[in-house]
Amino acid sequence: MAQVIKFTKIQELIYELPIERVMKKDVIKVSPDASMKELKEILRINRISGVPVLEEERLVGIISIEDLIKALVEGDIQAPVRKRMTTRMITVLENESVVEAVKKFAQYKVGRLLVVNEQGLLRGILTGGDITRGLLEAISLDYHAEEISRYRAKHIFEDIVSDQTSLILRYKVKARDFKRGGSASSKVKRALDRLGAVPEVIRRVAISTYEAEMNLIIHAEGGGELIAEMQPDVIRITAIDHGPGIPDMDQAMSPGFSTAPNWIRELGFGAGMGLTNIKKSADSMKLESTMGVGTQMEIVIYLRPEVREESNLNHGSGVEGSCRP
Amino acid sequence: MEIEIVNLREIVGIVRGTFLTKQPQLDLEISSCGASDLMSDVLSFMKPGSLLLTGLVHPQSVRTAEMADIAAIVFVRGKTPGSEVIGLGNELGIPLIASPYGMYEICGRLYKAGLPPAMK
Amino acid sequence: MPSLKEITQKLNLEVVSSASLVDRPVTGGYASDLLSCAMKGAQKDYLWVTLQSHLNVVAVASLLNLAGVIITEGSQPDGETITRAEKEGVVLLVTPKTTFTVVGDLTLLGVKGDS
Amino acid sequence: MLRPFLADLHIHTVLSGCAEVEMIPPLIIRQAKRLGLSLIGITDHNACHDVEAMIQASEGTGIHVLPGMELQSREEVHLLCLFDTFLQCQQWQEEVSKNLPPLSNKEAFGAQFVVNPLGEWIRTEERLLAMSTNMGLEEVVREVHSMGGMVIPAHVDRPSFSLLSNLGMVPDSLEADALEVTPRFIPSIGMQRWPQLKDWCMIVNGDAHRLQEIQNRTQFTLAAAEVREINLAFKGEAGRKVTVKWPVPG
Repeated sequence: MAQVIKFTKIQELIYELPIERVMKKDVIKVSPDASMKELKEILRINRISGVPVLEEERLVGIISIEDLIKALVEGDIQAPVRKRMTTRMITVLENESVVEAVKKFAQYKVGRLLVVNEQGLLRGILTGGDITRGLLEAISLDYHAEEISRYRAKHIFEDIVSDQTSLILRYKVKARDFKRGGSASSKVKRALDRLGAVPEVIRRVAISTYEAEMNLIIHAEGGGELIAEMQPDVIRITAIDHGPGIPDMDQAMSPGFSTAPNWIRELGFGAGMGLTNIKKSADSMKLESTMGVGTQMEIVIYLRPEVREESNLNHGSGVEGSCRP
Repeated sequence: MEIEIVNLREIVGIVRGTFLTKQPQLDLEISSCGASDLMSDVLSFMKPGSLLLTGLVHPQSVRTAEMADIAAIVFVRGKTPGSEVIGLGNELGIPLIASPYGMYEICGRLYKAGLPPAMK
Repeated sequence: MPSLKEITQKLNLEVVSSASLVDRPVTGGYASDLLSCAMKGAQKDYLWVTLQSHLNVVAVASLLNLAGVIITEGSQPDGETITRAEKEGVVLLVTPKTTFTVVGDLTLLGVKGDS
Repeated sequence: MLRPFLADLHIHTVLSGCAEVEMIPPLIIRQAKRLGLSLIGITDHNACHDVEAMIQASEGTGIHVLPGMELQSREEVHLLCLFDTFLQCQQWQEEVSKNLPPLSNKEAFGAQFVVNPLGEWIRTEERLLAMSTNMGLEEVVREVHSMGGMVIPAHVDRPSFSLLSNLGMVPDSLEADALEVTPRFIPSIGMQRWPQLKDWCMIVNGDAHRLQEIQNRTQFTLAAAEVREINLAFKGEAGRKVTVKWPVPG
């Protein structure tokens, strides 16, 4: 089975989480007019190794225990913080994603970053530990969200009693209607979201439905029909058209092959990746075509990801043997 | 630097050590020295007849010394071997010495005394 | 005592991480291959001589704010270790010589241990 | 009745500073299920504060959790200590905590989290756990045995924190119950390098610090998931046995 392109949960979170979700908000700060001696007390009492320097609300510098030690050595302990602070500050924006902070940590090799808003006002402070802690909290929240939505989806199907419940959505797709291209699949996507499917599964359904829909628009002379049948565990998408049909099935399935005319390609469609993308996203795909009659494609995606991922586990290859080889 | 042969008596003096094992052969000549806490390393690189400086107090240090034909062992500061280790030293005839200095200091002192490294 | 830069040159050590930070003072030396011993024995601005080259060496050096770590017997830290050392500003130095020889040379240069 | 237990007895949680944040009870259990495991050992560095949460998370899943820890001995050797009950493990924890140097973590070795069965944060452990305890190798084996547990020296083929690297060889006097090797260990090469290993039953665990690293290479045939039964399997007695899926060279 083709490998599904997939981010790990952590990578996804690093890109998704804004810095303000993980930063420390109550920041201890110092005025530039405070003396180094006063700074020493602030650091000692709060057991911290550095603080930002704020004049009124404005961020003017940062001062650390190293600066304090230098002042001590030089006997300059009565000097104002303003004189000994560092004005080169490494900042990140509060609404940037955590990945930006990770990059800056790597680039500047600093222990903490100052978090500011668009106006340059200090909003918080961020350490590597804050990121780890934030990710941990987010990952468990995400896990909960996932559990709750699964419960919700199940619940809907349980309320409606039948031997086999399924929800069927039908869409008519017009040939060459590029303006409305993708509207059927976006409706399928929204429905799945309502039913509480897992985001990763929704993405895969959306990609394959979109490609199937575009195939109808590009190739089916008289348009076609897109049918999404949802059951508690599985979604089945069927795309049916009435011609012309696919002349060479193997060729159609190979990546990059396209029969789309040039004017369609110029619109950015028909790059020959449609069927390949569907194959990548779906758990199974069946394509039947008879020249002059039409084409029917059936895509199956399981709504519980573990059903699929089991076959992707790549462990335990080797030879079975004794523990005393 | 001139390479010197140092005997066990002199070594004990240099590291201000005390013998843990009985009846040491004081004029035993030591031609080289190595310092390591990982016995896999001792087994793979140390020359026969050399002195081992280590912080690993375990009967395995003595066993390794036997395997690698190590002449004697100096245990560094704070690493006092138990009776089992000392018993094994006596049994295998490998002199064991305890020094009040850390590994760094002992290396420095013996190196200054002209003992060459024990790399194979 | 000589600076880390001087030591690096005189002992012909290969700098594998944080090369820009070698201009720092060294106040003493410590030798052990056991990380837990180094945690107890090595101090800020000390130079640590060891055969170990794995990731936790960087954690110890960073925690204690050591001047640097000399990895002996040609043992090479892996990419992950070097990346982490760069990030934490830890100077890793590599030499084919044994711990015994390196400490001997450091002693002759005037880098003292705790006695 | 004897039945097979696919196992990984060396899994870290977020209590280990070096573990990824994904190592929380529900995700570990989910991954173990996917791999077909029915027996897992939870072994954080010198501590078992997340074991109870793991046991609770495993309830009703058909996965049995062995309480334990990865102890670091005075010789800086890692040893898996595994028990039948959480109570035994806690008793051992008391002994270990007394012998752990009182250093604070300051997150240089990574943050250490105590979590609940859902993986939610309860507290951050401030004491540095991944350090040598003041306990000798043999002492650990003796004490754990006397408390009804078992001891398996971890990743003996690794170049650091291992029996073969720190002690050069397996001491004759060592009364460990089996040895653990890494998933990279290839018998034909390893046995040549350390011929002594032929006297030992060896198992493969993942030493997993992330979900992807959990292994399903070791299978026990046991009447029940108990220390006593596992020990019989190590010896190959009474029909109990261990089979390992070894990697092939190349």
